[in-house]
Amino acid sequence: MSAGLLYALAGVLLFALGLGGIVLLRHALRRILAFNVMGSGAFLVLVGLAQRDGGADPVPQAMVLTGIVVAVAATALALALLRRLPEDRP
Amino acid sequence: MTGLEAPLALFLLVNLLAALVRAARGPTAADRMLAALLFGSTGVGMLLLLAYAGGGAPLVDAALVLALLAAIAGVAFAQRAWHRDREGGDDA
Amino acid sequence: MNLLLDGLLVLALLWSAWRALASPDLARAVVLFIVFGLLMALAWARLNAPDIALAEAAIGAGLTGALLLDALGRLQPGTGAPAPESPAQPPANRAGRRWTGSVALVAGLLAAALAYALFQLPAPTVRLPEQVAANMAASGVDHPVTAVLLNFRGYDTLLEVAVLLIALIGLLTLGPAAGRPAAPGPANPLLKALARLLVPLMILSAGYLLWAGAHRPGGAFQAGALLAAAAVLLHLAQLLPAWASPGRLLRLGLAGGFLIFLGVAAALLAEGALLTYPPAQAGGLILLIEAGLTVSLGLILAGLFLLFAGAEERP
Amino acid sequence: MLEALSALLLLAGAGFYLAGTVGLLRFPDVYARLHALTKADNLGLGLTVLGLALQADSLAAALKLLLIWPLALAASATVSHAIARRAAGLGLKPWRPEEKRP
Repeated sequence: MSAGLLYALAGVLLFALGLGGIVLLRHALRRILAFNVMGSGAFLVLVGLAQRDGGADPVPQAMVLTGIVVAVAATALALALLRRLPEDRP
Repeated sequence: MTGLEAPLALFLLVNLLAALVRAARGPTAADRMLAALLFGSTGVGMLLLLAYAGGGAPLVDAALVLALLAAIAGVAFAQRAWHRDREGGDDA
Repeated sequence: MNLLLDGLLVLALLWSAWRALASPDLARAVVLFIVFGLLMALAWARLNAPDIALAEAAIGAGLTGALLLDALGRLQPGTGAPAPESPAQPPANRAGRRWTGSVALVAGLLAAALAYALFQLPAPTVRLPEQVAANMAASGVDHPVTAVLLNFRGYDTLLEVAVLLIALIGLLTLGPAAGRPAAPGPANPLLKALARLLVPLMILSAGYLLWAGAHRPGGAFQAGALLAAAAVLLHLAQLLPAWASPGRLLRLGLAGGFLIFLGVAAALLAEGALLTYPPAQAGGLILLIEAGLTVSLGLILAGLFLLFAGAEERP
Repeated sequence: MLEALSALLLLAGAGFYLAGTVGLLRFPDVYARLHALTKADNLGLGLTVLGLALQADSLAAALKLLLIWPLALAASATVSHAIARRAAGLGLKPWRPEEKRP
């Protein structure tokens, strides 16, 4: 049970938590949060799995680095769309 | 390398967990934000300790960035997102 | 000791994510999510991925928190009416509870299956770190992550910057915000003083991160995120007004980094291969691309927060 | 000698972090909690930075460490001011001993 594998497991749990959140939660802002939790879970699995027997693997790290930037751009776009939802159905 | 860095980082993490309880349970929005701010400064402390416990000098850069940006969430909260949540009590 | 630290951090991550999603009121959900972002930065530090810890710190603390709190402010009208409470607790009726139970069960099964797969995965036959290390000499930089990002997988980064531009264009097409304008707090002189103190230092740190990217963790993405955070701080201190639709100069700045990257790729195409830098000029080309990317990423990420963030414009 | 001093400083820093956290958990109202929070910030972080700066391998590394401290001071002072000002604006009364503890 190396540190990498532990974080990969945490990533799997976060991914499932986020997925459950997206399906169950009704408020759009909550679903955006669940979407980000899911993304972070996937990133953890990417890096944790690649480093499950120690050492730092630059390839998944580079991918996750750009993934984080894209995730914040997607969140910003989602929040902008949220602002334009009709008031009665957030 | 006094060998103290790793246990102290663990100690700060335990502090963090206690503050997480306040953040989750805190009745008012301000309590939650204060807990988040404590996270910011404890996070900087932990990054520094981890840097000297083997994490390497780049973590000091991460701590510097976190220290630079710790103010933003707090200010954004105070200015944008803090309305009287519910009537009555000292809720805010 | 290490496993204890990692174990506790994983517990804190899972617990803060769970509390953030299941919390009854929205303000608590957002604040707990900001806490989750900080814990993620620590997790990346523990996974000895300092580049990602830097990016998570810069983006989580600087941008995501401000974006979510701003959106939260717009949802709750300034009049102090309670936040739109959509209780996260499962609905009272039986059908609702059965639905929630079944979704939770499916998510649990998915997690179990994925976890099982994690343990069953055979050791990788191709050792990527060794391959990257072997080709470091030709990459033009000394830091493996930057080499992968800009040289070996430069193509992905090129498209990824295009994705960021598309997200911004999506935001632009939406036009001015129709929602209630966030009630701007009273002008806070102390905040203006802090912004005047911190912003030059942020710009200096961004320059340092850009330059450091060649030989240690750092680079265009973290530097751009830091510049965007500086713009957010200036806007919160009411020193920088919200952006209306971008003028010519801003458009050039937004697309500049991408165009430089595209130009270099096109120039190299003349030598027959996509984005393989001649080893001699590789370092210089990468620095040129990263400098352009830093400015453009800073403007794009700042634009995500600042565009139409002002009071409601008459459409 | 340097090692012992550095260890002492790190321990003191951790002590102030503990004080800040306990203060945040125990104090009755926003204003008191702000005090506790800023202790953790400036003294907890400050002493930790000093302790680590003693071990820095180069002057540049030590100076970068020492740079973090005033930044955190300025940031926490401003944010505490903004929050306290906003709390006063929302009509939050400081805690009185005779009030029931919330």
